[in-house]
Amino acid sequence: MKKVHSNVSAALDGLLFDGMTIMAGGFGLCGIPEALIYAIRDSGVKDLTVISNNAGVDGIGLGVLLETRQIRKMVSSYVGENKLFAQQYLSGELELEFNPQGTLAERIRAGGAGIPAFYTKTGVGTIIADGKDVREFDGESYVMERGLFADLSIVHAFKGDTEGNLVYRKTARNFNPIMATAAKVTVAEVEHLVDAGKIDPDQVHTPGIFVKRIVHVPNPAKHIEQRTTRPRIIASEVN
Amino acid sequence: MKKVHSNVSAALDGLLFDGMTIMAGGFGLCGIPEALIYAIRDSGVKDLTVISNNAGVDGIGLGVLLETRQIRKMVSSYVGENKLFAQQYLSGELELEFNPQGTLAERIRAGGAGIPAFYTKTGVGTIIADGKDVREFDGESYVMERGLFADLSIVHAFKGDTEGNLVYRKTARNFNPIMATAAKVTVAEVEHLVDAGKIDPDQVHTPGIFVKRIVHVPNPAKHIEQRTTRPRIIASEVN
Amino acid sequence: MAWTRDQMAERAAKELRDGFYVNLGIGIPTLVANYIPTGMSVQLQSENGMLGMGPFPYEGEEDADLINAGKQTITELPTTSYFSGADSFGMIRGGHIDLSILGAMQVARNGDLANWMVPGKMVKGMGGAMDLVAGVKRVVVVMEHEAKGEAKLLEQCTLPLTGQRVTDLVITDLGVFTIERRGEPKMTLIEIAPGVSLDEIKSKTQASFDVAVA
Amino acid sequence: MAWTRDQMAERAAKELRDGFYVNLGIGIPTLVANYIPTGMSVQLQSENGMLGMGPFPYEGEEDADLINAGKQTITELPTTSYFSGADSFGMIRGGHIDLSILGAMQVARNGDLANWMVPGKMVKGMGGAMDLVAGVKRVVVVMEHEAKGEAKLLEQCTLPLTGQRVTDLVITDLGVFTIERRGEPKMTLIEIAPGVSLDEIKSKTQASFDVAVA
Repeated sequence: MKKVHSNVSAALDGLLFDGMTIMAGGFGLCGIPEALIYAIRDSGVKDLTVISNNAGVDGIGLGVLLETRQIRKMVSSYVGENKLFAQQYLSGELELEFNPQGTLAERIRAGGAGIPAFYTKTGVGTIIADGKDVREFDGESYVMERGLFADLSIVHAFKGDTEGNLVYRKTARNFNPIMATAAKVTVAEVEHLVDAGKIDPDQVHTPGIFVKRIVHVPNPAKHIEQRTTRPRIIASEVN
Repeated sequence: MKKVHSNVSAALDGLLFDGMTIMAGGFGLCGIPEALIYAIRDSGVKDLTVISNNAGVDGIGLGVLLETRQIRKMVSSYVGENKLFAQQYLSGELELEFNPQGTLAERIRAGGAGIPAFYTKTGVGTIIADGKDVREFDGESYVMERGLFADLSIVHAFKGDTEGNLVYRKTARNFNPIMATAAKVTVAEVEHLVDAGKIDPDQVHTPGIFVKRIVHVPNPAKHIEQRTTRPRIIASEVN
Repeated sequence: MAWTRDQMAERAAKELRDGFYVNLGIGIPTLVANYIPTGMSVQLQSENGMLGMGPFPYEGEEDADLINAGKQTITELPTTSYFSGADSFGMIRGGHIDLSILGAMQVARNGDLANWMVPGKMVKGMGGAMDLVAGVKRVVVVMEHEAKGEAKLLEQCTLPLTGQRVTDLVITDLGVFTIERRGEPKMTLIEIAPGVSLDEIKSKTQASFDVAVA
Repeated sequence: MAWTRDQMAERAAKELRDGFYVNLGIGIPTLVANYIPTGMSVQLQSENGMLGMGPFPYEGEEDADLINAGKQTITELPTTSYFSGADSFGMIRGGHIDLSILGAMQVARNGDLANWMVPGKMVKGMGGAMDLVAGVKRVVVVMEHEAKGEAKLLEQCTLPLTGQRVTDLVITDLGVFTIERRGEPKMTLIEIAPGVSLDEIKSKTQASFDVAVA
C-alpha cells in the first residue's frame, strides 16, 4: 500500500469529479495546500463546493480557482481579502455559506469523528440560527449544527512520513488536521518527506490512517498577507 | 500567577469538597494521576462522583478511594479489574453509570469544548439509549449524549512546564488531555517539570490555559496490569 | 473436525486487505495478528490511543506507559502514532477503521450482536465494544459456535445488545456465515470447517440460514 | 476631552487580571497589548490556533507560518503552544478564555452586539466573532461612541446580531458602561472621560442608561 505519489497531479489522479466537495486547509494564506490547489486548477474540474475558512486572495491560493470559475460554492467564515470573490458573489455566479469560524471548525471535526450533529451557543439569536433547531440545556439556548464531510480534503503539512503521519508547523496547523479527518480521501502535500519511524510517535499531529496519499512539495513559496514588524530599537547602537 | 505547587496536597488545597465530581485520567493503571489520588484519599473528602474510564485495581489507583469508601458513584466504561468494586456495587454502596468508552471520551471532550450535547451511533438500539433522545440524520438513527464537566480534573503527564503546558508519553496519554479541558480546575502531576520555553510549542499536547495547578512528582511507581512478553528466540545463541 | 482457535484466527485473517487499519478484540481476535500475510501492510489500532501496535515486548523491556486496550504490555513500530481517547474514538466512530474482529456471546440472524452483559451477573462494562461495532466499516465476529451446548447464532439475541444489525461476518469453529445489515434479515453459511457436516451446523444453530457453500 | 484610541486601549487594559487568558480583536483592542502592566502574566490567544502570542517580529524575521487571526506576522513566547482550529474554538466555546476585547458597530442596552454585517453592503463574514462573544467568560467592547454622527449604543440593535446579550462592558471615547447580561436589561455609565459632560454622553447615546459615576 504505497501512499507516496511522485507529484501533485499523480496524487489527485482519479479523485476529482465535477460537482464534488473539497475541503482545503489553511487560514488566510498560512498553511494552504497551494501545490494541490494548482493541480486542481490544471485538472479543469468544475462546479466545486469548497469548504475553507477563507478564499485565498486574488491570484493566490483558492483565488486561482475563483479566477478559473471552477468554484460554484464556498463554505467559509471570512472572505474579506478577495476582490474577485466579491465580484462573483455579487453577480450571483458564486454561492456562499458563512459559518462562524468555530462552528465551521467543529462541524469539520464532527464530520470526521462520526458526529452527525451537535449543539453550540455560537450564533443563538442571530441569522446563523435561522431555520435551525434551537434547544435549551440547563436553562441556556443552543443551536444545532451538522457535521461536514467532503469527497476530498487537501492539506498542507510541514513534515510527513511514508505511512502518512503528519506534523504541522506553528499556526500553519489551523484547519489542516481536522480536515484531514473529514473526507473520503485526504491528500497531503508535505515540505519534508521522511521514512516511517522518523517522526516521534508522541508528536504526530495527524495519524497516517487519515492520509490516503502524500506528495513531497519541497521549499514551497509561502505568502504573507500582512507583513507587520517592529523597529529594532537598538539597531543603530549595535551596528 | 504561580501554577507550580510544591507537593500534591498543596496542589489540591482548597479545591476539595464533599459531594464533588472529579475526573481522573488514565486507562487501566496506565497514565493515572496516582499521587493526586493518594492526596485525595488523605484529605478525607467523601461522597465523590468520579469520572474515569476504569476504577483502578484493588489497592492501586482509584481502588484506594474505594477502600476508604470515599466514592459514591463511578462513571466508567469498564470496571472489571476490581473485586472491591464488585462487592460495593452489589451491596448497593456504590452507584455506577456505564458509558461506552468512545461516548465517555466524547462527552468529556464536548464538556471541555462548550458542546452541551451531540449525537452518536454508538448504543442505538441498546439499553444505553434507554430514555435518551434518538433522532434520524440522513436515514440513520443516532442517540443524543450530553457533555460532561467536573469540579476538578486530575491528570498525569510526562512533562510539564511552569506555564502548565503538558506533554504525555505513549498510551499514558489516553483520557488525560480531554479531562484537562473539562473541569473548573485541572491539577496536573508531571514526571518532569521544566521552565516555560523548554517544550517545543508545536509539541504541546495540553496548552497551559487548561492547567491551573501543576506539581512535580518525579519517578512515580508505574504499574503493569498484564505483563505480556515474547520469548527472545535467539537469546541462547547470542549470550 | 472443527477448527481450532488458531485456525479460526487464520480464517479471520483472510478478511484482511493490504493497507487496512484494523481493531482486534480480546481473545481469539488477538491471535489474528499472527496470521497477517507477509508483505501485507496492516496497521492495528488500539482504542486506548495508538495506531501501529507492535508485538509483546521482550522480557525486561516492558513499558508501563505502553499498553493495549486489554492492558497488556506491547511495543511500537515505525508506523506508530499516539493520540487521546477522544481522537481514538473519533477515528472509530468516524468510520476510519476498515475492520473490527471481535468476540461475541450471541449473534442474531439480522446482525444484532451481544457481547457485554449477562443480566444477573456482575457487569464489567462495555468498554469500547459498542463504539467499535457501531463505527467500524466492517465487523467480523469470531466465536465458538456454541456455549455450553447453547446455540449462539440465534433468530434474536436474548442478551442485551452491544449493537443493532452491526455484524457482517461470523466465523465459528464450525463454519463461516455472512449477514446482511440492511433490508430483510439474511444469514448465509458460506464455508464449512473440514470434517463438519451441514447437519451438525444446522443442529447447533438456532437461527435459520441459507446455504451457499462453494 | 474624549479619550484617544490609545487611552481607550489603556482603559481596557484595566480589565486585565494576573493569569488571564485573553483574546484581542482587530483595531483598538490590539493596542491593549501595549498596556499590560509590568509583572502581570497575561497570555494572548489567537483563534487561528495559538496561545501565548508575542509582538510583531523584527524586520527580516517574519515567518509565514506564524500569523495571528488578523493575518499579521507575529512571534512566539516561552509560553507559546499551537493547536488546531477545533481545539482553539473548543477553548473559546468552552469558556476557558477569561476575557475578549473587541470592537463593535452597535451595542444594545441589553448587551446585544452587532459587528459583522451591514445589509446591502458586501459581507466579509463573521470570522470568529460569534464564537468569541458566545463563548468567552467576559466580553469588553471598545469602540467610538458614535459613527458618523449616529449613535452606536442603542435601545435595540438595528444591524444583524453577532450575539445576544453577550456584552459585559463598553468602553467608548466618552465613557465606560456596564451591562447586565441576565434579567432586566440594564446599562450603567460608570466612568466619564475627562472633560466630557454627562449631557454630551446623553445626547450621543440612544440607549437609556443609569448613571453611577464614582
